[in-house]
Amino acid sequence: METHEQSNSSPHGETIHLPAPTAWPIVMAFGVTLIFAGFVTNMIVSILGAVFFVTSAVGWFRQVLPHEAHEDLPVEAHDITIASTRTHVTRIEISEEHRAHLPVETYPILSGIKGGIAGGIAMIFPALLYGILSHHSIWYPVNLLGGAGVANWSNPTTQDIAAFHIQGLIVATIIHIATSVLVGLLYGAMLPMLPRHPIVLGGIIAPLLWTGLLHSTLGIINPVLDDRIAWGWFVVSQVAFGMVAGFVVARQGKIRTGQSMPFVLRMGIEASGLHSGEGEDRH
Amino acid sequence: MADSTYPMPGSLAEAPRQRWSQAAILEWLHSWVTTVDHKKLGILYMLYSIFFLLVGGVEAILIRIQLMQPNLHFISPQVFNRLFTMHGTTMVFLVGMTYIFGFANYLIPLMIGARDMAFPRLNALSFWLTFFGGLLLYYSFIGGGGLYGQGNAPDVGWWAYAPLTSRAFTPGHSTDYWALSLIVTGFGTIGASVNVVATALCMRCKGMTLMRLPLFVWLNVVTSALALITITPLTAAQIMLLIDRYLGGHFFDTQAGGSAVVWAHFFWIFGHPEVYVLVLPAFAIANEVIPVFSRKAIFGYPAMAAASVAIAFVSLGVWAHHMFTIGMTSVGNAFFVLSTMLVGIPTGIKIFNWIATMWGGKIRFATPMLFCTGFLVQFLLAGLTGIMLSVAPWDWQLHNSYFVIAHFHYVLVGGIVFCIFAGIYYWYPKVTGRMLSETLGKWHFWLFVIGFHITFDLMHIPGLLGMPRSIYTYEANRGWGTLNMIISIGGLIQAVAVLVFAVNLVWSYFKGKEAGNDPWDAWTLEWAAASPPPAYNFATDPVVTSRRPLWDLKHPEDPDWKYE
Amino acid sequence: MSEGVEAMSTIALVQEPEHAFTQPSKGRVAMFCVIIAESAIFTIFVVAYIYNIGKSLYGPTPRQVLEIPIFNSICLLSSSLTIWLSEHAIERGKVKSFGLWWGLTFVLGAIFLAGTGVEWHKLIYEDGLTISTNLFGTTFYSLVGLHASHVIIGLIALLTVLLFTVTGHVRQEHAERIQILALYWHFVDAVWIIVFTVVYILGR
Amino acid sequence: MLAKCFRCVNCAARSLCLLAVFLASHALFAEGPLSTPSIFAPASTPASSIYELSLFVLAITGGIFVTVAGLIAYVIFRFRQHGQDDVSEPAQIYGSTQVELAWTVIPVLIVVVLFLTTARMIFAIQDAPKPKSALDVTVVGHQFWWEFNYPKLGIRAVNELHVPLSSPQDPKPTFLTLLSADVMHSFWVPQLSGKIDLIPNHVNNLWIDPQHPGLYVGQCGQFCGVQHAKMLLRVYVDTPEQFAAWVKNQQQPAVSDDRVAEGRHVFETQACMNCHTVTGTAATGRFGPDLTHLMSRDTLASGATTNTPENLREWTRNPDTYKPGSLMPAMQLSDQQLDQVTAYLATLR
Repeated sequence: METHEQSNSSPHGETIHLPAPTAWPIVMAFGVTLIFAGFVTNMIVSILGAVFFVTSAVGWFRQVLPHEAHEDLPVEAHDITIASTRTHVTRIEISEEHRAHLPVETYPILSGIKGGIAGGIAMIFPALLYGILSHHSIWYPVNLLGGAGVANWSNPTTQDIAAFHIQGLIVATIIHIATSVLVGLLYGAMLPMLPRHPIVLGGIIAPLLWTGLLHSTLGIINPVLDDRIAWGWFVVSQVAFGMVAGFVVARQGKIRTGQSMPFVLRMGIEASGLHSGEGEDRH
Repeated sequence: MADSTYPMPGSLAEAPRQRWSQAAILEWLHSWVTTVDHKKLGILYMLYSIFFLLVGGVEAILIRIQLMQPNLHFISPQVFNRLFTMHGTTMVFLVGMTYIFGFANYLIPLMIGARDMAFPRLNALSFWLTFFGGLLLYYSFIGGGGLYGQGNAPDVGWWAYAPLTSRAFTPGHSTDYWALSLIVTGFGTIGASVNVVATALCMRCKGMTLMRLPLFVWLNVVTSALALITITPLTAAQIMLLIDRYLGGHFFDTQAGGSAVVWAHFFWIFGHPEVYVLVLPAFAIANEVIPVFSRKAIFGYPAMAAASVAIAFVSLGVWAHHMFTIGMTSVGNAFFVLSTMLVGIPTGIKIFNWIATMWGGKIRFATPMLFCTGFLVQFLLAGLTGIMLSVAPWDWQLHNSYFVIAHFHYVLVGGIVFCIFAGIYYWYPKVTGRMLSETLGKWHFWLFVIGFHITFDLMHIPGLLGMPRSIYTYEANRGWGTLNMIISIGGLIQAVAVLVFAVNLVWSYFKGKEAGNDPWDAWTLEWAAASPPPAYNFATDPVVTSRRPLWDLKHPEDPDWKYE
Repeated sequence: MSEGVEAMSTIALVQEPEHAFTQPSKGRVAMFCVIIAESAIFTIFVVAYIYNIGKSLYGPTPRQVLEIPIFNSICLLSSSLTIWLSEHAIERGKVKSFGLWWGLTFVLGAIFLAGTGVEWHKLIYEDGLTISTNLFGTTFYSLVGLHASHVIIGLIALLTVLLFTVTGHVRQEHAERIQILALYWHFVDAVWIIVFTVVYILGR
Repeated sequence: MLAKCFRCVNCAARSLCLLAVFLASHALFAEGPLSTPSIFAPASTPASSIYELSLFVLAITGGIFVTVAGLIAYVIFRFRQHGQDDVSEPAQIYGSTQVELAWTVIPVLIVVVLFLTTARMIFAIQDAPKPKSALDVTVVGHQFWWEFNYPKLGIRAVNELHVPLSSPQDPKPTFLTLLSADVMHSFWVPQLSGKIDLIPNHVNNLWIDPQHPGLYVGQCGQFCGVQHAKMLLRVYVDTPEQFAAWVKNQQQPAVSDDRVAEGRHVFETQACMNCHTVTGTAATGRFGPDLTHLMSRDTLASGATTNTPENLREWTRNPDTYKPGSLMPAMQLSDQQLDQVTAYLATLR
């Protein structure tokens, strides 16, 4: 360990400009408070406060204009040693870049969204097929899903559900798109964390878990759907979603994470104080 | 090479101990009153905050004693109403709003390698405005009925719902004291916020880019920006209230077509983001303490910064979840349910990132870290009860019940106060040059944790059993008695803990272990200055190349900037 | 300087090739912060005004008593232009032309304020509308009054600078500060557009 | 040392257990009114819906708590520093977009589920259609007492709300319209429904369909001044016969009994009549409660004390005994006058 001697870095006699202490702020604050206090006590208090305020404003002004008052503080030389008792830094075994963001390679985030969209589209077919086979109406599954958002829908009949409702369609579409994209995103994000066979895991086991979870909670979330849902068909469409989403995600190649670039650059934001050349400087 | 010398000459030569002659005392006092040094102002803010923490604590204890048993007559209903109003107002405005600027003032210039804040005199003005505003509020105990009438403090609740605040229902001046003093402290807050933002954006040392700012500074900038947007609506609403009360205006005069609901909206447009104004600086402290005691860089720095900004943004659109019972349309209710639940997402990110920071580290449970760990668990619970309250139908039951009281004390005490304590234990050595006693610190922590949980865990239950807030007493047959008794005992334990803390503060100032400039082996710039730092902070302007400049110096073979 | 500093700066130079490390001007940042805070106040008052339009239980109504202050508004809005011209002048060091434009700005602002005074005088003494008459009175006087108070603060600041100009203390290097002050004036003008729209167009 | 940081987790867990115990005890054994107005012992459809929703939310948040607190616990145990002489820093990891993305999306999904459920429940309760058989009651909040108007029945009841029993076979829900005469109040009977505020110049609505007869207690849920605490609320759920009898009695004018003429005289010559109404007499004040059927009520002063002649006398003598700060002034009556007035009031059945 070595310690630098800093005999000449700040010799005695060197001074630093700092703003001079001043009483005007406290006088002004007191004045302002008195002005307000006068409303609840006596006008004279307010007037006194105003006097304080004006005096301090003038005094303050004269202190900063034309030149700010300052005092020169002598610099006392002192050595500051920056050291740690911890001399060794553990490294992650997997790579040289032991402090990298993990993992080094990943599926692009977009792949998750793409997978979600593809899966969402794939899921529609078994659902519609179910509607046609069981109730001869493609609107049946749509309305079942949308029923969660249709406000005034209590105890609908089967005919009701099989008919076309614009409100149901809109709500169902929103729910379907939102959840498909979100689940796809989650899927893409978690793929690298899963062990091998991402399609099997993501396509079959995850949908089964998901179905199980829904099975136990659907009665609360959407009772209409819960009453009428055909769980077999539901599982089929879930698996369709999972398989297609998994396939799409897995087909996308892995990319290196943008960890060598600063966040702001990755986001494409320019901010003051940011060096645009920084990315290239790092090796 | 494991250490190097940072070219920063340090502490002032120890001035010889002055004799406490009258002149010396006056001079000492004068130096504090006229100071524009950010460090001294930071200390003043903190002392002010701690003082009112004790005052508000005493008020809380009186409230708890009154509620220990049904139909007690320890204090009168009038006094009780004043106490809970003053307790809330004090804790939010005089403790919460000042601890923020205490830490921010002291630390931001040191962390970004600046000599002082951007506007040192404005800084002093801001503090003194807050100071006198607080005094004015407490003067109402003597002068609240008008100078010549009998005195009393405000008794309309810290939310001061109209039309209870109108002249017809609250004669006298107590409500005016409430509004006027908060307008004054509000000016102080605005000044201080402007200063924080300008300092962090314009006074950074060389190399301190925005993405290298310590997260503490980031969060304080977000806080201050949020404070700028949220404090002023309160000021505006209070001006309206005063117009009603003094000039015969009709903003909240329901007899003349005015609306009580509008006051509620205006108040909570301020009031909800205010919670985030208070809690983000607490996060800021956790963001510094947790990495240092886990010996790891913060996990996901950009996500942490982004989540803070996201919280601030979302928080501006959630205010009406305080008003689910006020009779909004079902669509309105649903909207505020959604926006409120959305806050949970960035907050969740933060909690996960803190856990990930600790994951794989070598965690040392010194007192600051103990408090931060407590904070993590309690904040998690507070967030979950927050989700329960965001569920509007359930909120129709829980609103204004003791469940809500428990929830927000979980946030304010379990979250924020724990972080304040963590921050004080962490930076006290920097401020005074001496360590706080670890033994007393551990006592403080354990007593406080136990007292906290006895009080606030159980406090959820009376709410579920139908006990509303702001009642000075309750019926014996309601079945709330035992619970309230235990809750009050927990409160007393917390009071003891805070006393231990106060003793620790004083004792360690004189007898504590010498700290040295870097007792925690930390990484941000303030630890490169002497303890306490000289008035000019750094003799030469530092230059940084990464988020953890001291790490780079301690591990020159393995610096951060290679990877950031 | 010391070894240490040199060692430091060489470390730094590996990282930081001669980049100019520029940061925004603190005055400008502060003024933007103030403007944001002020905007929030005005937002609340404007919302209160809009919410209470037509809610008065008794007269007089805006339609009966309000006249659209076109001349006033033209004065105030054109003062934004003149202050911009004066900013330009001082940036180039033309102190005289700066003083002229600046003075004109002050005059325009003062005319606006006087106009508001005349309007209020008429409302109070001829139409009998005061702040306590009805909801319209309450919201009108508080919103327009809030704006007027900002104009007054602006005028005081303008006047101070004008005095310094007359006594020859303003020079080119003060351009930055003057521009920051001008920002505030622009803000006051911009707010008037909103207040005008809300009070005299929407509210009538 | 090891157990230290766990204590807080434990405490929290314990509180959840306690909560669960309360929840279970009330939910399983409650059939009808309790003296403790627990929100977990619902007796009306809105309260039951909220109760079910709350269980669902508790399950989800409980799951989150167990997961995250488990993580925290694991981290605290697994990654503590062992020994002070450890001189190495752990591996430094800056973050992982992957992991962070995952723990952003999972909460989003939870939020979606919670929101859909909540929204459906809001609509179901708040926008429920009003059946023809519904009873209308207008509730007016006053500083520290309640006024209940039954517009179709021509009744003005005070402090004690009587509503008919409702059952799935014979639904008789009560639809409340809520107003305030002065400041904000809030109508809260936890076993029957969530609360809603009574606001001057702003009309609110609420409905209940109580399914077990009996007395349900609640109280004002919005701070409304000095005696907010004693603005208690009692809802009597009557069987159809009881309700019909009660309505019939309330519709009668005040009993006129010559034996208490002195008391009546005192009542009508003092300031009493400025605030109180007794139908069929000169007293038509509206500021205080209607006293026409005072003795049909179980309590005085909005539930502050029981309605016995002694309490009535004391309440008239000095209201601050039971309700310090209530708006009823002490009239400084002589003992004799007090006796007379009490005797008169005691006839108002």
